[in-house]
Amino acid sequence: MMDQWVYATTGLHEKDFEAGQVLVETWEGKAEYAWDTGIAMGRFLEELRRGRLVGRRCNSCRRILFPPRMFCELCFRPTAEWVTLGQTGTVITYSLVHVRWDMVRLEQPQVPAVIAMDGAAQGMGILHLLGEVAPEKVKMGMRVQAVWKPAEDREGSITDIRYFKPIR
Amino acid sequence: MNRTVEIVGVGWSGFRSLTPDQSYKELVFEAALRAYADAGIDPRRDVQGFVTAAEDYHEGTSIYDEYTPDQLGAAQRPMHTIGGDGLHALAAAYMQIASGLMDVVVVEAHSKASNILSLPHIVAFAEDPTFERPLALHPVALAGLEMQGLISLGRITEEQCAAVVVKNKRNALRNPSAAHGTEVGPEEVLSSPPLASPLTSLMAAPHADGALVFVLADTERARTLKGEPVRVRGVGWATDTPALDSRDWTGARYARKAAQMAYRIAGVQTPGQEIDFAEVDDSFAHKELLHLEALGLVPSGRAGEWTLEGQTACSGSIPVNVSGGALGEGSLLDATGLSRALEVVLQLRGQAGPRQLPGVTTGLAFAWRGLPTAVGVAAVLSA
Amino acid sequence: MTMRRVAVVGAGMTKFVRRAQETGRELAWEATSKALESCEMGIDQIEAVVMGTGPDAFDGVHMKAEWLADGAGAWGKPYMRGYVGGGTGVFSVAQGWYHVASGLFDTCLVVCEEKMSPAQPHPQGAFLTIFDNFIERPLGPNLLWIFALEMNAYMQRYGLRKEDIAQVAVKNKRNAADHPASLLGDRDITLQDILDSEVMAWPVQRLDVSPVTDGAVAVVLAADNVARRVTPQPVWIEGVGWNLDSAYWTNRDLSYPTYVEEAARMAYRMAGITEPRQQIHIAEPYDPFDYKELHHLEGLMLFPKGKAAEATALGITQRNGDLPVCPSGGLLGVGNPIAAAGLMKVAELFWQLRGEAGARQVPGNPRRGVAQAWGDLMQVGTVVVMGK
Amino acid sequence: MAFADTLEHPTEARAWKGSIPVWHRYTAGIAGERFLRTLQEQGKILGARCEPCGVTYVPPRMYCERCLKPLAESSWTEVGPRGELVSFTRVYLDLDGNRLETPRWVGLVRLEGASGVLLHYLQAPEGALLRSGMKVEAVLKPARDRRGSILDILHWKVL
Repeated sequence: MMDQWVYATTGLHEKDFEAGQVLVETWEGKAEYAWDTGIAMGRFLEELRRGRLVGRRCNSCRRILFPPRMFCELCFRPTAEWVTLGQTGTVITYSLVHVRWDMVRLEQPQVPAVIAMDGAAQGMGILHLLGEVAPEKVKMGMRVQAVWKPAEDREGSITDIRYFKPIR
Repeated sequence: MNRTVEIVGVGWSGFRSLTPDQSYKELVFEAALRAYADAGIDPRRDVQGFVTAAEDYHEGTSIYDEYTPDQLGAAQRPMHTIGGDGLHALAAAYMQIASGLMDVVVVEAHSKASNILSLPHIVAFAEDPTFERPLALHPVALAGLEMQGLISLGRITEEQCAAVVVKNKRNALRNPSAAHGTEVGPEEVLSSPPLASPLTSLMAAPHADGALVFVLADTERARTLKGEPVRVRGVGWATDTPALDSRDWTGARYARKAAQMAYRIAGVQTPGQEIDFAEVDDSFAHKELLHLEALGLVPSGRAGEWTLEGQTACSGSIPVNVSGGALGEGSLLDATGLSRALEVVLQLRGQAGPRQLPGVTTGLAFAWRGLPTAVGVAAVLSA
Repeated sequence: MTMRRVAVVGAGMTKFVRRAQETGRELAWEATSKALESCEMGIDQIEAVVMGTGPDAFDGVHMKAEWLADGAGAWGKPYMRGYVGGGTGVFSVAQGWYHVASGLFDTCLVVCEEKMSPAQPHPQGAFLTIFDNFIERPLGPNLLWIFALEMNAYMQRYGLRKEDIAQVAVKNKRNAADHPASLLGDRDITLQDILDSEVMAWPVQRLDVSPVTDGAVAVVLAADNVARRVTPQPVWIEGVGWNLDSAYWTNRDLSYPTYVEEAARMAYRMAGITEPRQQIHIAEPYDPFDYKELHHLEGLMLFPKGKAAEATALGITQRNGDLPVCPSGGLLGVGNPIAAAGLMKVAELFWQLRGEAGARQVPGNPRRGVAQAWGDLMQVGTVVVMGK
Repeated sequence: MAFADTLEHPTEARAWKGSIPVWHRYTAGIAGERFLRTLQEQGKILGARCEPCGVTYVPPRMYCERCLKPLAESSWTEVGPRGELVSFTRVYLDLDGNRLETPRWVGLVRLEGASGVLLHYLQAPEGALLRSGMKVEAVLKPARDRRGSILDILHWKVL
């Protein structure tokens, strides 16, 4: 039987650490980066500063790719041109999130969603948050629009869009 | 062995100290487009598998392999990452083809070293957390210790190391894809700022950004492609030990073992005679000397002398790092091994331009995995 | 062309624990030595080693496979790390397979290790940076988001309720009670326990999720001629498949794992499987979350799209059902040391097909099984078909 | 370049900053725990001997990396504290890559009874010429300051 091929590994409890029962070393080294945004993301972020969402058209499959990239991953060729998309879209899926990444509970749930943008090829969404909506009112297929930070506060970041809110 | 394997296309981009005009995806796409044009293939139609070599902390992304497929044309295809050197990835592709599972496999590796703001911390993060990291040393200390150990044994001298730097940086001047070629004299190398004595800053390869893509195919399939095939006669890879206490500090066991395997598969019995030229890891100048001996290309204890005599120069009996090596091109992190292999391919095809070696038919590419490892990969390529 | 036959001839593992005192290297050694012992092989008989291990941010060692090498028996050997996120554990067997099938090696040791507990302040921190660095990370996402988004898309598409899905967690945690390595086996757990557990990211609740775990697993692969000398009961690797979808996950239909189907098709083609539901007798699909088991059973074409929950409700996937699914107890029950959990599934098939699974033994002399793992941004499928 | 639209001016190039914001807590392991506890409590440096392979590992391990057999506690043996300097270097950079005000010596030492080397700081007398083969000794922190860490060894002292 397989039981004999299981090693009796030593399990510890958090209290073993707290009580100093076990020796530890810690490391808080730096892992810091400055990633080149390059062409597609550089332009995308710059357009966000201007309050616009842009995609890239592939001349081969005719899709408008969003988030934009300089190549079409299906046709494997460079994309051809910039296309300005609308400010509205549709919720493809969402969640009501009650915990932070370290499992600490949030007072108010966050509502992340994948939003397919109008003007992009079908189903081409991005990840963002929903706002100005009671969590229990969120539905699949809900129509939403971007809510921007004031122009002077924008910095060329995805957070220049504060969130998406339902279109009433 | 069931099948033989060829490199049927190569493409590269970048090879500069900074590449602020392209994201890593754009850099890789450009290299891929060139490799596919070189091989005359459509990646969406003609390729069964894709392999990337990458490390999370070089990218600043956990589970970096998520981001590998799109810029290679590999979305919805069998693709996987190797946590290793680009030559490990090449060996993986080689096995996939040799097994009969696939006919055409693409290999990619890249560096955006310029995007890493805390590289020494990250290299130190590869050390043992209990016995090595608490000392909080810049990891270059390990290179200094190795170099001093070899000097103490009388195996190499500082002057010989300086000669490696002079040669490789000069070679790089004739390589348009080398970011760090220059004219420098041995005195300047020795008097450049020390990093970890006796290692000076000019003896350590600087970094560069770049991407490389290789297309591999089995020999039969290669015949139907337009590319100029170069045979992968043998691959070999080996790990010594991660432990500092029990590793071989003076003989590069990882290089010896990797080469033995590659030579066995390639049927190479006297490497010094059968290998016409070599591209070997020179991340630190002394490593080129250490590796040349471990790879059996130079008699034991003679690598330094041979370098001073010019035998490893372009005109010598065993030209080494004609491309400029990592000292001349810049270290490309996980892509370094493929940059060594790229030069071997170009030389064997007669496409090396002003640095073309006459009449070469067999070359060796060898990569070391970098600090703090004792890991090596070798590939024997023939025209 | 005909390909070389490769078999699994030995397997071993550590107990799965929440926090191991052992270092990662020691965990790797514990599993490796057990695997070698199980087939009475010495490390000198191993020609190559494959390491599967997940994000370096868990163990807290850059290039961690290099650091794990000696524990995995790689001293002086060809040693290579494959990496496809959560799909790594099952992929590592495909990688070991091509090591041997290439003809370069007659034997290959496959070791998977994961020590998640070093990552602070919580192992989930390792997942903060799996998202796109430019346009997703600034939103502060965490791993639960993508699972919840996918689970919701799946439930919505097929009109599934939480209780349809939670029964998977009940089954697997109960199955795991019979696994000597398990962290979370619970014979008495009920559907209500799952449904009453705290909501983390709707529709994901705490007991829908597999636990953070430390552990390692190792298997020994051998070519036909060697395998028959080592054991009278080799378990053959009949098919391997893997497939990676686009990183642009917000552009994809999340309700169906196409990448799993593609990986399964590749493995089934190699194994000569044309009717998976008939020809496969045990399945170990990847179950880090309960809905994932259902999702993956559909991707593996063992049940029609949207129908795996129904099959589960009918008891078909129970250990004594018509198609036992996760008889090991899966990740939900045995634990989820990411890469090691995937390889645990392969080890389970090995033991089940040899009749060595003890209290977990599936009745009816099963002859063929499939193991599958998944990973990345809901993106990669890895599949291994094994038979005796 | 492969693309029709490219950056035209360096002012258009941009970099986005980020990090991997986790820290780590490591156990010393089964062998490491025993090694460091002995160092802390008894001031002794232990090695583990694999007799068949003829190797004594320092720090000790649970297993021999060559034959992969377990190294029983009975195979553990005291090594050092004296040993031989195998190699040494003076490090000029800190972990951020900046020049250290006082470059730091480190040494690889083969302790008496050990097969391999152990890395630690090296206290080199000013002006002394270091060479491989010199006799050195491990200097430990006073017992009360030791906490079960490799840093319970202060440095190697040249004898």
